[in-house]
Amino acid sequence: MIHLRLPGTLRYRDLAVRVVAAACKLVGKDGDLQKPERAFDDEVVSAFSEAWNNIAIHSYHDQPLGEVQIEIEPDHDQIWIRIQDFGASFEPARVPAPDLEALPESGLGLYIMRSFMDDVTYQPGRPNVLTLTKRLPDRVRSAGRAAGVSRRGDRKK
Amino acid sequence: MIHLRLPGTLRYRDLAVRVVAAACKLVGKDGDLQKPERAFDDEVVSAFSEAWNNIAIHSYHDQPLGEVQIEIEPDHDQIWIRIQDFGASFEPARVPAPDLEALPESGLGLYIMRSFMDDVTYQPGRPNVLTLTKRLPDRVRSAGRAAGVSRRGDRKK
Amino acid sequence: MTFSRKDNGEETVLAIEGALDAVTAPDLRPTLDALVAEKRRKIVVDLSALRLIDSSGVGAIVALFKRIKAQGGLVQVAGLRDQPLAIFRLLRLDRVFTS
Amino acid sequence: MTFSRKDNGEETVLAIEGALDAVTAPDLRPTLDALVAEKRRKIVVDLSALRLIDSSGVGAIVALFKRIKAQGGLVQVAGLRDQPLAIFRLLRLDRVFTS
Ligand SMILES: Nc1ncnc2c1ncn2[C@@H]1O[C@H](COP(=O)(O)OP(=O)(O)O)[C@@H](O)[C@H]1O
Ligand SMILES: Nc1ncnc2c1ncn2[C@@H]1O[C@H](COP(=O)(O)OP(=O)(O)O)[C@@H](O)[C@H]1O
Repeated sequence: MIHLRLPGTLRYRDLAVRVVAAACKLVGKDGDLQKPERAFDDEVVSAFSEAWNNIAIHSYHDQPLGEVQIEIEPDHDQIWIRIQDFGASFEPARVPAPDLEALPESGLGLYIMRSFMDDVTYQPGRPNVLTLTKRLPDRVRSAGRAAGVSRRGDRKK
Repeated sequence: MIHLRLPGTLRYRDLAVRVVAAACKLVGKDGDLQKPERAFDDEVVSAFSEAWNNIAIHSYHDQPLGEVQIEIEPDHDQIWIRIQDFGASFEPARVPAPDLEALPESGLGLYIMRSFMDDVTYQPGRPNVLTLTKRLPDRVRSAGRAAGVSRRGDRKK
Repeated sequence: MTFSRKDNGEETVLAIEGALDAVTAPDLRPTLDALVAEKRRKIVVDLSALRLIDSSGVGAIVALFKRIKAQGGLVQVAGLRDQPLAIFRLLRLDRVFTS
Repeated sequence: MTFSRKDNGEETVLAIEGALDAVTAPDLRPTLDALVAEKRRKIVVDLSALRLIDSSGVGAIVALFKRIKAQGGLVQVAGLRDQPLAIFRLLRLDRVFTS
């Protein structure tokens, strides 16, 4: 498990996104997905970016010193991310799905999260708790098993 | 302040190094050092890599599930990193400086840390506490002030 | 994020590199406003060196598209790949911007 | 880390990309052992695409240097830049490997 705690501002966005991108590389049997499995990483990074933006822009809008706590569990067949903030809450069920035909310029964040992750949950409160889960596609899981390669770095663990 | 907690194994080395590299980019007035100030980042990353290796290889040699706690404070004129582990301790004062003329193949880690950082402290115990501090060169500090540019992302903080 | 604008007759190529996101998209705004003010006829947004985009970055490009189109002009996106391609496909923008 | 070996007569070019560190250096070992076993006369280690090296990576290259030299051969390093260059300079290896 990876634990990360840092200020919930846009200034720290790049750092947080890089942690998630590095954690994605630890997912799977071989721990080093090749293209086209890069799509998995791209989709997780996309979803997480939107979650971070929402916290920095909406949740901590008027509380610039708020912290964000992140837990990441990169597993052999999925990644699980929990993001907790202590700012404003909202009701995701009340956010309408975007009308893509109308070429919206905003209101796309939750749609990106829900589309790219297998599971998105949000529990308002103190803290607000958002979880993002994504499983590896079956084809990748079995490829990893068949190759029987070890995780990067396991050797000297 | 950035807080990171994760397993102290070589498997997590890349992730931890990426966090430190991203934190280096937050150091300084403009938060985005240009070359040749990249040298600052390279030296901090080099020192941290050696610290991580030593914990994974020596400190947690026979305790593969040990955790490492890292705090990073990227400041306007320096970076400060504290690394805590719960494994075996050692006495840095007893580690001899390497004889570079003899082209040693190991025993270079502490030398790299001490050479590239302004300050290295180690307190053995439970946990063992290693701190690494590096200040920006004066010339970079004043360049940042003169330009008066804002930190990346401050705008929407 | 860095970007470059190159005009060639009626056409402008706007190349964007790095990450276009909530942090960096505002830096692009003055350039986008200028393109609209100058009523450019055709703009090719070259994203071949773009590493990452988020919904704020997409919003900036969609807004440019709409404003230029309202003036009778055309905005195309070229060079989409990796994470930006995944986002444009999801939002069904890949066809809007490449036809 | 990825690497490639190319032989051209008496000379071998070993190009190493990515990160050469405590995690990846062991993957290079069989190739280094083979170069020694084959008593190669001249080896150029091309590090122009190397992003990161640590003391374990340096150790692997120094060990190769010593073993090849003991057999009367030569190991040179080419393309050093950025973080790897900083490490080689600190350890005063830049001159050992480029002369
Ligand atoms: N973490 C959050 N805290 C408070 N409000 C939020 C949060 N995330 C989303 N919202 C609300 O939900 C709306 C829709 O969010 P989203 O789909 O991400 O699009 P956008 O952020 O572009 O508006 C936001 O405008 C905001 O009102
Ligand atoms: N974190 C640590 N825990 C326990 N022992 C350590 C630690 N770091 C260094 N040492 C001891 O100090 C010695 C010198 O360390 P270093 O200079 O990093 O070179 P190397 O790791 O290549 O031996 C190590 O061989 C080890 O015995």
